[in-house]
Amino acid sequence: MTLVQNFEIFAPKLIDRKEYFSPGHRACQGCGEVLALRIILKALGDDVVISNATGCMEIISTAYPQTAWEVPYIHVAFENAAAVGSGVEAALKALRRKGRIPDRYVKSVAIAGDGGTADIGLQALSGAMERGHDLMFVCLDNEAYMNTGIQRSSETPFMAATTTSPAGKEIKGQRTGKKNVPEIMVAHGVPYVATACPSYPIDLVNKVKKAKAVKGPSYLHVFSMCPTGWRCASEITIKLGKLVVETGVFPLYEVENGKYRLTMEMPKKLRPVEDYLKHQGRFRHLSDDDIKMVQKKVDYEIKKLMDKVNGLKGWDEK
Amino acid sequence: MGKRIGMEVGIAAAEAVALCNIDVAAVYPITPQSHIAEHMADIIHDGRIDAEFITVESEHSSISACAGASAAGARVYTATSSQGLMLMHEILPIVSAMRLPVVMGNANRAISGPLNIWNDHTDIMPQRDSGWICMFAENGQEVIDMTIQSFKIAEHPDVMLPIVLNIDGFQLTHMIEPLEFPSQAQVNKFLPPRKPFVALHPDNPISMGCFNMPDIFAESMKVKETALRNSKKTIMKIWKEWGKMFGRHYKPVETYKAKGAKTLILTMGSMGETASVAVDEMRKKGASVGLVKMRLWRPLPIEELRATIKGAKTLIVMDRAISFGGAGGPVATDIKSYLYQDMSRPKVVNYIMGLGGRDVAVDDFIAMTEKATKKKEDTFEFYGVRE
Amino acid sequence: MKKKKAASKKWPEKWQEINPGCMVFLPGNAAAYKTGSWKAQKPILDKQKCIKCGLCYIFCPEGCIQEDKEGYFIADLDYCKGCGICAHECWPEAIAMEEEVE
Amino acid sequence: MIEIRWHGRGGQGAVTSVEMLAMAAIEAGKYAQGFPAFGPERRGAPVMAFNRISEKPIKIRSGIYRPDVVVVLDPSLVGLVNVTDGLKPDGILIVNTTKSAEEIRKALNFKGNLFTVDATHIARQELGVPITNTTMLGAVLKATGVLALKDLNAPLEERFGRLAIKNVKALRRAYDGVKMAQAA
Repeated sequence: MTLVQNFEIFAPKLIDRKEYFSPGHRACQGCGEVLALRIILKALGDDVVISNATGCMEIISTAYPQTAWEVPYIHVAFENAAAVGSGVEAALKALRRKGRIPDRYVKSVAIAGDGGTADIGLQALSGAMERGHDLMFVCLDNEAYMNTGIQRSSETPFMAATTTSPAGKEIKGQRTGKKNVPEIMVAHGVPYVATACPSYPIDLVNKVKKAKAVKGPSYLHVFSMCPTGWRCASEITIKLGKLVVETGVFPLYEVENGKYRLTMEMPKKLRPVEDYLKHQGRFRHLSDDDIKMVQKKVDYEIKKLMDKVNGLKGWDEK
Repeated sequence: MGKRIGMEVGIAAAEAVALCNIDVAAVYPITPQSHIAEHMADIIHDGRIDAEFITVESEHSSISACAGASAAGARVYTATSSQGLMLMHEILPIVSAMRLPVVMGNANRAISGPLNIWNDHTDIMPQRDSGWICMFAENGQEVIDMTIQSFKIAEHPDVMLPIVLNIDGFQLTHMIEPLEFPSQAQVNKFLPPRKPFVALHPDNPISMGCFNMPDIFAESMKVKETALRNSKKTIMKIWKEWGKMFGRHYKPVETYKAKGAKTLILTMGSMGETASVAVDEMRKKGASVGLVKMRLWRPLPIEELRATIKGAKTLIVMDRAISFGGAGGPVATDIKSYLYQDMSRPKVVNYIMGLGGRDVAVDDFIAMTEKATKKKEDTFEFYGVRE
Repeated sequence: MKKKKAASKKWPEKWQEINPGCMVFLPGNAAAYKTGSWKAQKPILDKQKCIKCGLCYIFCPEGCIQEDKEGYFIADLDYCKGCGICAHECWPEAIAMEEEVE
Repeated sequence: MIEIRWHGRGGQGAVTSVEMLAMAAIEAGKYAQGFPAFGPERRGAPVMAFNRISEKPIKIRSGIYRPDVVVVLDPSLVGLVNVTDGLKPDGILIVNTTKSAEEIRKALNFKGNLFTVDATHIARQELGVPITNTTMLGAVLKATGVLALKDLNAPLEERFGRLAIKNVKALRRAYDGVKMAQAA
């Protein structure tokens, strides 16, 4: 066993042991979203204020008079996490300048699900990013409206069955692919945009730290496995998160000042999508031909991404 | 006291906010509020006050940003009108339930459809049940005074509620008139920097906006209702303090020649002044007419109203809004339900008038009053609609 | 039933006892709610096989696996919901899931 | 109380006129209102704006229907807009025009007090642009006597800064040059 391998094996021990999200929360067994949240909060540390959108993470953590949050937290509504986070950021900035709060840097972080980010929350997100707030926005993407009973969102993948995109006789699940919010964020000129997955905790921690360090807007799109909504066993959560990356269905990359870069966990040779799809009830209705269509779509998206990785220069590069 | 100067009331509203040394303003422009938004930007961009100006992408985000900023301990201001207020609607009851002090100027304007940018009260009435303290200004001076008072009321530890100050669109916002400003030193004395009860900060990691299960929601609503109802005491205390300092006295219900009058006209907002001219004219001809002007709409100052209208034969309620398919105008409906049990209650004649910028002149008040005194029973009807 | 009773004891009894704005002043007080009763199976650690890598600690959605004095990572069964992630991810196969019995 | 109605075109500064006049009146210790006709009119469209000036506090907040004074900023509005609508019989009409009083009377079928001045010419010479709003203020002061010339200095300076001097000069020329034609 080499030293490097050793480091990788014991790396989890190096992640901050302090918990910022208490047990006793009411997430489903094997919830990948709350796992992502737990790791993100560890990477963020103490000096943050969280603005959370309505959704699973809010509902499972804040049944009055109890809270699972050990960092300052505010929830207002579904579609406005970015706007609330903007207000928090502006207030912290003004009050610090005026000497009314302690003179130290506190990061405003907004967290929303895929609905609160890509659908109903997109306008507020766009506004906050365009205005250049010192705001880190995290999308915890579990690919449907899980909180209300697994209805499709614009982040639901191609052909996946949800309660509003059912696997019918005529229409087999979701008819479109995922809305590319990271690319939308890059188009806003956001200096740090990244995708991540809690199955790769070290990578996730590093990306959170990078996003937090930006003195301006930053955006993290975090794949959040949902055994309940995807109809699969709770113990395979982490495995699914690895398979989604290894098949290229959800590639991990970051975009720094316009420069796309695949992150190290992205394998050179991708596994077939079937390896990922076959574990999930939401794809159970897919025929071999359907799987081929999904594979084609994934290949197409990967090509688009690779063109950007290989062809695009950073905004500040000559 | 300061010198009288000529200034547009919308600009004066922004100047009053500046005197309050706010920390954050989040404003989205809309006619006829836009002069407030523009002048707010001028003040902050010129560095006249040390504040953050958030040029939000919608009113939904302006009120959301205000909620976040207020939760973080800032003194916050926003202003809107009509469709903007309607877009905020979803967030308004959350802000009051979370007990976040926010001061909002609302340049009253009709709500669509059809689209109409002119003055009436149809925008604020759908927000009636949102748990905000809701006041009406009658003239430019009151806009200045009540804006400053609002911060003190909203942030008071016994209140901790958002306030919407209604400023009739165009009729007030675009009017140049004589105004007096208190000095910065006077405002500083009246309104020290905000000391929040708690604020979002890592030094005290609280959670705000927690949800309620069915076994606790009703209790939460009782808390909110009680807070709003009890706010009247603090409001009146702060108005008293203002009166002592500045010599201009404010009451939840203002009256003009109302004592002993057989017929009373009830108004809210800027039309009160025009109505008072009508009262003078009718008095000259010997009519027993007086005027009741409601400054506080929520919490409804029912005790004061009862005391004021006691003994009157006819109460004419001027509603610049309508509850479609309901019991009439929102103001009349509320008042009637309170008077229902009173043995000697006046006959209530409710006019729906002044909608969508339709001018209400002195002659109109006289015509309505003459018509109303002849009525035998409670009625509700449109006034001035062509037939 | 047991779970519900334990939780309901914490509710404010009267409306006057509710904090303004339903704010919660005690960070992480959700820990008073023991989710251990949700599980149908529980993780059993074989210390012989455990290499103390901490993988189970980082992948636990509950955050209920913490290092003990000897360096082993132990699940707090008061909170463990029995999802089985730790057992599934433990590549030295030191964790096994065992049915809960009354 | 004196009520004034201004007629102009969008972009010609009728609103600025009422603003200057109201501010000057208030500065001089009087009570005053200045407000636009609240419309969506864009640049070029005929617009109106209003003033009330009084020795006592003004309570009335409705529109002005029976003005004491009507001011026409743009010559082309004569005959196009019913500028004398509601003007009191003893009221004053002040028109920016190159035409004679007789021609205006005929065009408007107007028999009351009429004042004319070629404000466009003055504005072109003094300000370099045919914007007559401040220039016409001079004619209004002369025709109505509602304020003294010097009362306008402060608000003009506040509004126009360095350019105030030019505006004051234009205003003074209109004050001196406005011609009165007694009621027929």
